[in-house]
This record gives sequence, structure tokens and C-alpha cells, in this order.
Amino acid sequence: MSSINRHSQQVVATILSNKRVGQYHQILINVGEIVKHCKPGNFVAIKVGGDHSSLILRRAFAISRVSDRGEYGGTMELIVAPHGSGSRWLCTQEVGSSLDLVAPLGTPFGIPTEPVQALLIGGGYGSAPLFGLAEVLKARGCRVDMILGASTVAKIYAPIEGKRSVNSLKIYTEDGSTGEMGKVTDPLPSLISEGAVDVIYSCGPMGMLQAISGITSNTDVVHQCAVEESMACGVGICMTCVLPVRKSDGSIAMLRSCIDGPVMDGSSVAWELVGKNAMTP
Amino acid sequence: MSSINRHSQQVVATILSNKRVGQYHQILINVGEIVKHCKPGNFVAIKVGGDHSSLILRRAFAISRVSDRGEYGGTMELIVAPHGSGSRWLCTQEVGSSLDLVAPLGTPFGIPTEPVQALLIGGGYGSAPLFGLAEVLKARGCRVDMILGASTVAKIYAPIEGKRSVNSLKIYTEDGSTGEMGKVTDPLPSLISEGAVDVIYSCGPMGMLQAISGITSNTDVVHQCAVEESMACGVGICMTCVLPVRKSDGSIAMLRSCIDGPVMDGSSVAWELVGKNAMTP
Amino acid sequence: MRESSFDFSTTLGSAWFPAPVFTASGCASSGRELSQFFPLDEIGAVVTKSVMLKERLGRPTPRMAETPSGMLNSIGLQGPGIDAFLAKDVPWLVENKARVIVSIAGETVDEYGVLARRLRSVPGISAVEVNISCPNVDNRGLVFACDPESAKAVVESVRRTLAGDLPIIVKLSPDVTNIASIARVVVDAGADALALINTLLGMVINTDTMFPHLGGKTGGLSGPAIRPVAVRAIFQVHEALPKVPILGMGGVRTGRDAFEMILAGASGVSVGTASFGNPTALIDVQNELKQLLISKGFNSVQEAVGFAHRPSKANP
Amino acid sequence: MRESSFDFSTTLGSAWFPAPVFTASGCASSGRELSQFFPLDEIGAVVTKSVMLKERLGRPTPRMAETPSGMLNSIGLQGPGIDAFLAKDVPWLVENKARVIVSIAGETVDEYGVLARRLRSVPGISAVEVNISCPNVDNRGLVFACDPESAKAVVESVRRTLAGDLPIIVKLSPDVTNIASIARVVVDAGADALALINTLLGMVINTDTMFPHLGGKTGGLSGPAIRPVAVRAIFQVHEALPKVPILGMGGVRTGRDAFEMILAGASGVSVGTASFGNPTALIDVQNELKQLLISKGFNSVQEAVGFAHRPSKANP
Ligand SMILES: Cc1cc2nc3c(=O)[nH]c(=O)nc-3n(C[C@H](O)[C@H](O)[C@H](O)COP(=O)(O)OP(=O)(O)OC[C@H]3O[C@@H](n4cnc5c(N)ncnc54)[C@H](O)[C@@H]3O)c2cc1C
Ligand SMILES: Cc1cc2nc3c(=O)[nH]c(=O)nc-3n(C[C@H](O)[C@H](O)[C@H](O)COP(=O)(O)OP(=O)(O)OC[C@H]3O[C@@H](n4cnc5c(N)ncnc54)[C@H](O)[C@@H]3O)c2cc1C
Ligand SMILES: Cc1cc2nc3c(=O)[nH]c(=O)nc-3n(C[C@H](O)[C@H](O)[C@H](O)COP(=O)(O)O)c2cc1C
Ligand SMILES: Cc1cc2nc3c(=O)[nH]c(=O)nc-3n(C[C@H](O)[C@H](O)[C@H](O)COP(=O)(O)O)c2cc1C
Ligand code: FES
Ligand code: FES
Repeated sequence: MSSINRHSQQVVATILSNKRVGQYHQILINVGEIVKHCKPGNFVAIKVGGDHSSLILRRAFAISRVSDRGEYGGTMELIVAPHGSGSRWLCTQEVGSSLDLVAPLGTPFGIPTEPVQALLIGGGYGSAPLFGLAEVLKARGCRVDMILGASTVAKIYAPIEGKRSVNSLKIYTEDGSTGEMGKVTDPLPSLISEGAVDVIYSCGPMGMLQAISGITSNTDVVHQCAVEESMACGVGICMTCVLPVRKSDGSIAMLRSCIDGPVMDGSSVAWELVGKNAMTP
Repeated sequence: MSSINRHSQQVVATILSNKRVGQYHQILINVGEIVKHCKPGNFVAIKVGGDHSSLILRRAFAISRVSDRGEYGGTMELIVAPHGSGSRWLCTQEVGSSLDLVAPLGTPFGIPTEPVQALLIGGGYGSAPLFGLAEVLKARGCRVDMILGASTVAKIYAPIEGKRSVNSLKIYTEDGSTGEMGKVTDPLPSLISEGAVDVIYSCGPMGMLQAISGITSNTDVVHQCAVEESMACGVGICMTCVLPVRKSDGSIAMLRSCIDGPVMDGSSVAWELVGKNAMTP
Repeated sequence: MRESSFDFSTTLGSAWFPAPVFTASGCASSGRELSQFFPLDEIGAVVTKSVMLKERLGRPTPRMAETPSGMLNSIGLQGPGIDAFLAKDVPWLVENKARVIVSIAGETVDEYGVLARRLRSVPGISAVEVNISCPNVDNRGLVFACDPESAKAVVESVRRTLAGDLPIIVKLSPDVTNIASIARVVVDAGADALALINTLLGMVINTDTMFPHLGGKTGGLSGPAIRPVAVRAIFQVHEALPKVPILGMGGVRTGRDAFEMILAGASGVSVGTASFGNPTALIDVQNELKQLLISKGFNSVQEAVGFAHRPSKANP
Repeated sequence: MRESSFDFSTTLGSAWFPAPVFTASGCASSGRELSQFFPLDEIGAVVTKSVMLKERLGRPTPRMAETPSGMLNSIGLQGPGIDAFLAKDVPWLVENKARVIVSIAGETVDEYGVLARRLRSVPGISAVEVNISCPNVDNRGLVFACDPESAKAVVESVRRTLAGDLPIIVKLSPDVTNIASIARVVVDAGADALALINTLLGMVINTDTMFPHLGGKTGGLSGPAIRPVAVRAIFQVHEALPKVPILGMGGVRTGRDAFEMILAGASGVSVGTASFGNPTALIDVQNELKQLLISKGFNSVQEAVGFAHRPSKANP
């Protein structure tokens, strides 16, 4: 872990644009140099509520995309769902206002050294970091298929540019308002048995990640998932964000999802113990 | 008291301008209808720090001037010294932002029914409400002289328009950076003995008000002063803002400066007991 | 649940109130001042500032300091004394159709008895709140609520005097090692209901003067900052004494906060410090609370009281 | 006062530190993580997360809830156990030139003694912080710090084992009726210094699920919200025991806050929750504190300790 967050820095950045996209806000921030160290899967921790805020903890958001070209130098894009007070505050920040952020944080998605068949699965705003990942995988010669899902069309985040970096894109909504009616996990068993998938990269609600882990559990498919636990610090010092992970000897360790994650090996997470009393190790 | 604050209302108002004037900010707010009920001496209580503020109490500011004409309808002007977190926040609010305020609050200056010789004394931003008062007194046919003082020139607030509503204006600074070197109280004894003053209206630091009360104590000059105590509520419900006031029987009552003031009879305030243990009544 | 058939009333002992939102003692003066902002008969009741036997000037200023999401106060129970209070303030409240809970505070056990006696035959009072969070003059200045024996003696003295005429609500301090055990003592001594919580003892030092900021040195901490402590106290006491009604308070600013306290075990909720920042806080809290209860499918306030104590599937 | 001759060092018992700003136990993990943001040897010392005898997984998630200007945590003392801790974490800190205060927590009185024994011969440790704010397994789960007898027994057991090898800092809970009396008991039992305060017991109810939000139901309240309670506790204890050094903590976020605690009587100040919102909070607090002390004309930290207790002209 001592190399984790080695490049993370606290910077004051400027909002370059803030657009509503379905039920989300797409926020572009001018962060400068640090984009060089941001990898797909990393996240950013943002101070919310202004100078006299009663909200004392930072909020975590996946880095959706970065760019170090363009007229502003390094920029970072976030896809934010207005959930509670902090994320809503962020969504109302206007172009030109400053944001205090720490980035990049956490583990990135692991990139295969060989070209593989990669399946990227995103739930809700979980698709955000997957398009940047798709570009990297494509550049390594991988085949990249993507499945996105949400309860309804307004919660699907799938930008047009993003679609260019994948070989195929399938969308599922629970209410059928766009794409197929159903869940992202519906097509998985057959895709896997057809041998169409070597690695799954997933990001989305914990229930979805658990379901994917269930389906991949007795297969050869590797499952890298970006988890989401409540985080107080985001930098590994508070121990609030832990997840039960099975060690090689079968015993349980409680690992910090901010620093030993958010990207974790789905098959090692003891999903059935999340939020339960894990007892002695 | 049951008539006090009868007209006070909570409104969301818009900032029309915010200019630095010396060490103060002159802030013009579009408050609408309520200006009709604002009288010189009244104050406004403003919510500070934004939606998620850890600053839970309103801040009190004297209403410097109101106007119900003009393109915006009712407007109110404040003169704000950047003192601590709340007033500094207020000074940084931009044109167009909203302010949550309650006004008008407290007792206004009493206006004589006959034309009298009025002397208005302001210390620092305490001059703010005096110019509006001067206009009212002038309209009643009073002679209005004004003395302003502060430690240094940047803390003198004396707008050019304001000077028109007074018969004379004298300025004192402790460092001599403008006007005479000295204190506003220096000329008082001779002015009083010359019979040039019937009523003193004062607003400024408590020390200044106390000094004026000392000088007027054995004279016929009436002293109406606008006091300033730390206030938690501004509407009479918390009892934090009290001042010791001598009743006609000589005993002490602790009166609320927000609702039995800010304008009080200087001769009735037991200045020597302010901040002391007043004991039993 | 339709709004029309929803039962928003609540009870504290034998006292009935049409709504479960109350002022907090000392945060509404005698009621008149708030009536400039809303009609007092719209809320559950006005809990008056704790009144003592004699007139009292209270502590020197400064009496307040703002703290992060909270404030300290050291008023020192300034007030007109029981006689002037009963002559002027109560009749005014009754005339204005407010329901009234009178808060009393004594310096000795006997004083509480005397105060209670004065209230017995006063028309228009719904309940008595016994504020035992003030120092006991007879007993080394120890706060009654921090000492089980003193707390018991006070409540017994009030109980003896009132003998069922008026419900007795005893207000406890959170500054104790075990609030549930103090609660048990005062209930055994005759409390019909409990008010939880009074302020926490705190201090701010003025870093300019380098002295304690308040005239009274220490002060009582209130406001949203203390809400988690209040919710915990209400939860613990409701768990220990599920049948004893609780008037919950401490940092309530929104309907959500009031709802949280009801789920923890409060039958009614007082709004104190929030009124300082928002003079119509009581009405806002009350409206939001009603909408929340209805949207969650409750038919009455009563159904929601202590709902967070039900067994959960995850942790049975 | 010129910066160059200003003495920023402090002592806690026999331990000397070049600066008076420390991490708070449990808010800096084992130190490594913060070292990505600043060199650990720049601050007074790293106070490590309370370590127990055995490895411990702690409480279920969610383990935190944000509250107004504060937060609740229910970590449940997750940690690797003393052996792994001494093998891995302490040597790393020593290598990185950090001064180290090891915080220990036991489930029984004996466990504290055993933990203290393990520390005796470990090189590079400046002091031991004895966290007695955890439940006593032998005694109905009562928290050691809330019960004078248990608190005394723990401190005696550690004192016997360490016999002057390392200064003993005992960390107290604010959730007691009289913190000064508990302080006296633990000092009489052998504490060289006191750490004030641990978190306040609190609860948040999730109004969606209508259950307590935390996996552990209750949690510890920390952050700026509790600062007035911490300052009051430090002031009271310093007044009662002016010679006993205090490590102050609870909501310190700026140099002003640290200065406030020093004026109240703290010889050093720990920064906990503030690091979660600002990973360089310790450095910021330390720099601001130094400037403040110098601008107020102090020649050393020591001169300012307890300065707010001096007689005032207004209230002699
Ligand atoms: C690694 C990671 C990546 C994330 N990426 C995104 C993203 O790209 N887009 C997006 O919209 N959201 C993302 N989230 C979720 C986002 O952090 C929460 O929605 C947000 O913190 C909620 O804050 P709030 O003030 O709006 O809500 P509140 O519910 O008011 O927050 C209260 C407290 O709980 C914490 N909290 C609540 N929900 C979550 C959560 N799901 N995860 C972590 N902490 C939480 C908050 O940080 C805060 O301290 C991510 C979370 C993590 C951990
Ligand atoms: C009736 C009245 C009229 C006033 N008129 C003006 C004016 O026209 N222009 C102007 O610049 N200032 C005026 N003040 C002073 C102004 O209210 C304070 O400067 C301001 O409240 C300080 O808040 P802060 O957050 O900046 O400072 P902080 O010191 O951080 O405030 C902390 C707390 O103390 C209270 N407080 C601190 N100082 C004062 C004070 N002097 N009076 C009342 N409460 C205080 C604040 O309300 C807040 O609750 C007036 C005060 C009163 C009572
Ligand atoms: C200015 C002020 C004065 C108070 N006076 C009293 C009082 O006289 N009697 C009493 O029982 N409680 C008194 N309290 C405590 C409140 O009734 C309430 O218990 C506490 O403030 C917590 O609620 P809140 O956070 O909503 O204010 C006072 C509180 C404040 C802030
Ligand atoms: C997440 C978290 C974990 C903590 N763990 C410990 C601990 O293991 N041992 C201990 O003595 N105190 C622990 N504390 C308490 C802190 O050391 C400190 O006393 C308290 O948080 C008040 O300081 P603060 O407001 O600066 O955080 C913990 C606090 C937090 C927030
Ligand atoms: S969020 Fe603090 S350790 Fe992960
Ligand atoms: S400020 Fe509350 S009574 Fe005056």
C-alpha cells in the first residue's frame, strides 16, 4: 500500500462546465498537472458546502475521464447523481467556482498485458469510469463490450463519444424505458458459457457487483469490480469504509475500500458478510 | 412590547450592489414591501454562510437607508464591517445572490414632535443609520448637526449624499488621518454648555455611548443611543442580549437590546454594570 | 394515508396536545414574541422559560457564543419570578389559545414544592416541566439532575404537591454517566413523562482576550451539534422505560430531525435553538414532520413512537 | 518574539516533543497513509490507533454517519493485534523518524497489563496512551472510563508493569457526571498525563430505513461539534489538577482551536476528525498555532498552557 496515493494531491480547481445529463450532472473541472497520474478506477474526494460548511467530510466521486490536452490544460470529468446534501451542493456549483479536491485516490482497474475479451458492466452512474477504461483497453488491443443498466432511462449515462470506444453497447432498464427490459446480469450466463468474456470490469451498486460475482464464481472469468462503501476520509486513515475480503487461508480481513480499493477482485469479497458482524478473523 | 416587530417578516432578498467603501462594504438589497415599515434605528437579521452553514445564528445589521422608489421597488442599504466569519461572508456575496433576512426589528429612534436642535454622533459604521435619521429630522424642521469618529480615516463612513441632509458635519479620527485628531466626545461639553443641543442621537461602540451618557448625565440633553450587544435571536426569545437598565425605583432590570432596543434612553442604562454580575434586582 | 384521517395528536401523561411540536423552555421567552411570526395555537404547546420563585437578573453578558453548528448560552435563569409570571404571562397565553406547559426551576428541593403549589389551581396549564438541570444551592451547587438522590427528592416534592392535578414532565441533563438510570429514579419518584435533553456543559475561550468568552465562564451547548447525543439519550431511555412518554429535544431544525427523535422514542419534540435562526422553525418542522409521517404510511404519531426499536431482519 | 527563539516544544510526563501537535488515536491509522501528504517527523508525534491483544475485525458497516459539524464512528477497534502491530507498524514509524505514542485498549484489566508489558522493551516509543473508553468485558460491558473503580484498576495494572519506563497518558471519556473526579482517580493510580476527550456517545437514525444508521447502533461523536465540551473538560481538569499535563483533543480544525485548548490547560493537542476533511490538517494547525502564540507574545508553548485560568481584572 505504501505506493498507493503517492501521487495524490490537494488542489483547488475551477469548474469549467456543469451540464445536466438525464438525472446526473456532468461536471468538468480544471485540475492541472494531477491528471497525469489519474487512471480509470481512481476517485476524487471533494470538499462540499462552502467555507463555513457543517458538512465536514469530503465526498467521493469516480473520475469519469481526464484529458491533458485542450485549452485549459489538465481537466477531469465527473458524473454526479444528486443524492444527499453534499452531492446536491456540487450539482448546483456554477461555472467558474472553485472546488477543493484531493486526487487521484485509490486503486485503478488492472489492465491486462495481453489483448483479452473484456466486458464492462456499469449500473447507473457506475458507467462513468468505464468509458475511459474502454479507451485504454482498446489501445491495448482488447475487444471491449459494454452493458449498462439502470432502473430507468434517465439514469443511464452513455455519452455518444463514449460509444465510439466500445465494440458493442447494450442497455437494460428495469422499466424498459430504453434498451431491453431487464437487468445487466440477464445476458451474463450465456455470454460466459459462449466463451465471449475473459475479464469483467464492473462499477455500480453493491447488489449488482455481488450478483456478477455470483455468476462468475465457478468460471474462469476474472471480475474486477469498483466497490462503493461510505467513506469518511478517502485516504485510509479512518477505517470506516471496510469490506470483508477472504484471504488465501479462508479467513476474513476487513480491507479499506478507499485504499485497498475501490477496485477489488470480486471473487475475494465475502459479499454475504457485508454489513454483518464478521466476528473474529 | 406587543407592538414591537409587528411588521417584521422573513424575506428572501437579492443583492443589487456590493461596494467597498473604506474598510466597509456598502450593500444594497432588494427587499420589497417591508421597507415601508423600516424606520431609522431598526435593524435586520441576516442568515449567513449558505445552505449548509455551520453558523446557525443570524447576524444583526443596522438598516442604513431604505428607498421605496427606484427601478427595483423597495431597497435597503447596509454598511458592513468585515469582522468575523459571518460578516466576512456577507461582504463576499456577489450581486444577484439571495439573502435570507428578517426585518424590520427592534425599536427605532424617537422623532421629536417639535423642531429641536439635534446632534447625531456616529462611531465607525455606527454612522450608517444616522443619515436616514437626519433626513427624517430635517423634514420635521430640526437643526441637524453631525459628528463622526473612528480610529482612522478608512473607518469613517460618510457618503457625499448623506452630507447634504445635515447642517454641519465634523469628523474626528484618533490618528488624525482625516478631520480633527481626537474623539467625538471632545467637543460635547462646550456644545452642551452653549445650549446648541437638545437631543443627542448616537450609534457606535458601547464605550462611546457610555462616554456620551456620562457627559449628558447632569444636563437636560436627551440621549437616545443605539446599543450593540451580542444577539443570538434578534427577536426577543433568547435573553442573551440584555443590558442593565435602571427602573424609576432605582432597581435594575435586564432589558433585551433586540426588542427593548437597540435604541434606548442613554441615561437609563446602568453602563457601569454592563458585563458585570448584576446580582439581585 | 390521507392527510384528513391522519392523527397528529399526542399525549404526555394525561395531557393531550393536537400536535407533537413544542417550543423548548428558554427558547421562546413567554410566547408573545413568537406570536408576531405565527399563531401560537397552531403548535402543540408553548413550554415557558423556567420560572423561579423570585425575580432573577441572571448572568452577566456576554451570554452567548456561537459554536460549530451550535451555540453556548449562559442566561442564568433570568426571569420575573413565579408571581409576576402567573399574573402576566400565563393569562396572556391562555387568552391567545396557546396550550401551556410551565417549566419550573428551584434552588432547593423545597422551592420546587412551593412552585408546584402555586401552579395547582391556575387555569389553562396543561403540564408542568420540572427543570432539574440547575445547581442545588443546599448541596454544594451540585446539579439536581446529575445526582440521583437530589433528583428523586425534587420529583417527590412536586409529586406530593400536585397529587395528579397536572402531569409532571421531568427534564434531564445529558451530562451524566448513565441517563437511563437517572430516568428510572425520577419515574419511580413520580414523573409522568421525561424531557430529554437539556444542554451539554461547554466552554469557549475568546482567543483575543484569552479568557473564557461567556460572562458565566461555562454555558449550555445546544443546536444541531448535539442532536446525535439527544437521539442516543432518547433511544436509551425509551429502551429502558418503553412506557414512559418522552418529550425529545436537542438540535431539531427540520421535520426530518423531529421524525428521527420520534422513531427513537419521543412522543413529542421541542424546537429550541432553531427558532433563533428561523423564527418560523416550529411551523416548518411541524409541517415537514406531518408530511414525512404520512409519506411513510403511519396513521398517527403514536404508531411511529419508538419505531426504530422494532426487531430488524438483519440483526434480529 | 522572534520565531527563531520561540520554544515550540512540549512535554507529557517525561516525554519531550519538538512540537505540540499530535495525531489522534484512530484518526491516522498507523501513520503511513498520512505520510503521503507530509513528513511525519514534522509533527509532535503519531498517536497510533488503539491496539488490542488479538486481531479484531471490528463492527459491521456502515461505520460512520456525518452529523452537523461532526461525525459518528463505530469502528469497534479493528486492528491487527499487538504482535503484528509491533512487528510491522512501530518499526516503520521509527524508521521514518516519527515520534510514537502507542495507544492500547483491553477488554479486561489484565489485558491492559499484558499489553503494557509487550511495550516495555520496544525501542522508539515515547509514551503509552491508555484508552479506557472501551467496554469492560468482565464487568457487564461497562466502559472503564465511566467507572472510577475500573479506571483505577486499569491504570494501576499498567503502572505496575511499566514502573517508570514510559510515561502513561490515560484517555478519558466525556460521558461522565464529573470528569475531574475521574481524572483525580487515575492520576492517583499512576497516570503521568491525561488525554481529553474521547468521543461522546451518539446515535443517528436513518429516516429511510427507520433503523439506527450505524452497524453498531451507537457511535462516537467527534469533530468541531464537540469542541466546546472538550474545552470545558480540559478547563475543569486543569483547574482541579493544574500540575498534570493534558493532551487536548475534540474538534480541533485550526490553529485557533489548538490555541484555545492550550489556553484552557492542554500541553499538547491532537487532531483527529479534521484530517478526514483535510489530509494536511496537522501541518496547517501546527503552523497557525505557532504564528498565533508568537503574535500573542508568548516565548514558549509552556507559557500559554492554562493561561485562561489567570485572574481577570473584571472578575478577580
Ligand atoms: C469510490 C466511490 C466512487 C463514487 N463515485 C460516484 C460517482 O461517480 N458519481 C456519484 O454520483 N456518486 C459517486 N459515489 C457516491 C457518492 O460518494 C455519494 O453519493 C456521496 O458521497 C453522497 O454524499 P451526499 O452528501 O450527497 O449524501 P449524504 O447521504 O448526505 O452523505 C452523508 C455522508 O455519507 C457518505 N456517503 C453517503 N453515501 C455514500 C456512498 N454511496 N458512497 C460513499 N459515501 C457515501 C457521504 O460521503 C457523507 O459523508 C462514489 C462513492 C465512492 C465511495
Ligand atoms: C443592533 C445591531 C446593529 C448592528 N449594526 C451593524 C452594522 O450596521 N454594521 C456592522 O458592520 N455591524 C453591525 N453590528 C455588529 C454585527 O452584528 C457583528 O459585527 C456581527 O454579528 C459579527 O458576526 P461575525 O460572524 O462576523 O463575527 P463573530 O465574532 O464570528 O460572531 C460570532 C457570534 O457573535 C455575535 N456577535 C459578534 N459580535 C457582535 C456584535 N458586535 N453585535 C452583535 N452580535 C455579535 C454574532 O452574531 C455571532 O452569533 C450590529 C449589531 C447589532 C446588535
Ligand atoms: C438560550 C437558551 C435558554 C435556555 N433556557 C432554558 C430554561 O430556562 N430551562 C430549561 O429547562 N432549558 C433551557 N434551555 C434548554 C432548551 O430548552 C433545550 O433543552 C436545549 O437547548 C436543547 O434543544 P435545542 O438544541 O433545540 O435548543 C435553554 C436553551 C437555550 C439555548
Ligand atoms: C474514526 C475514529 C476512530 C477512533 N478510534 C480511536 C481509537 O482507536 N482509540 C482512541 O483512544 N480514540 C479513538 N478515536 C477518538 C479520537 O482519538 C479523538 O479522541 C476524538 O475523535 C476527538 O477528537 P477529534 O474531534 O479531533 O476527532 C477515534 C475517532 C474517530 C473519529
Ligand atoms: S474512508 Fe477512511 S479508511 Fe477508507
Ligand atoms: S437577541 Fe434574543 S432576546 Fe435579544
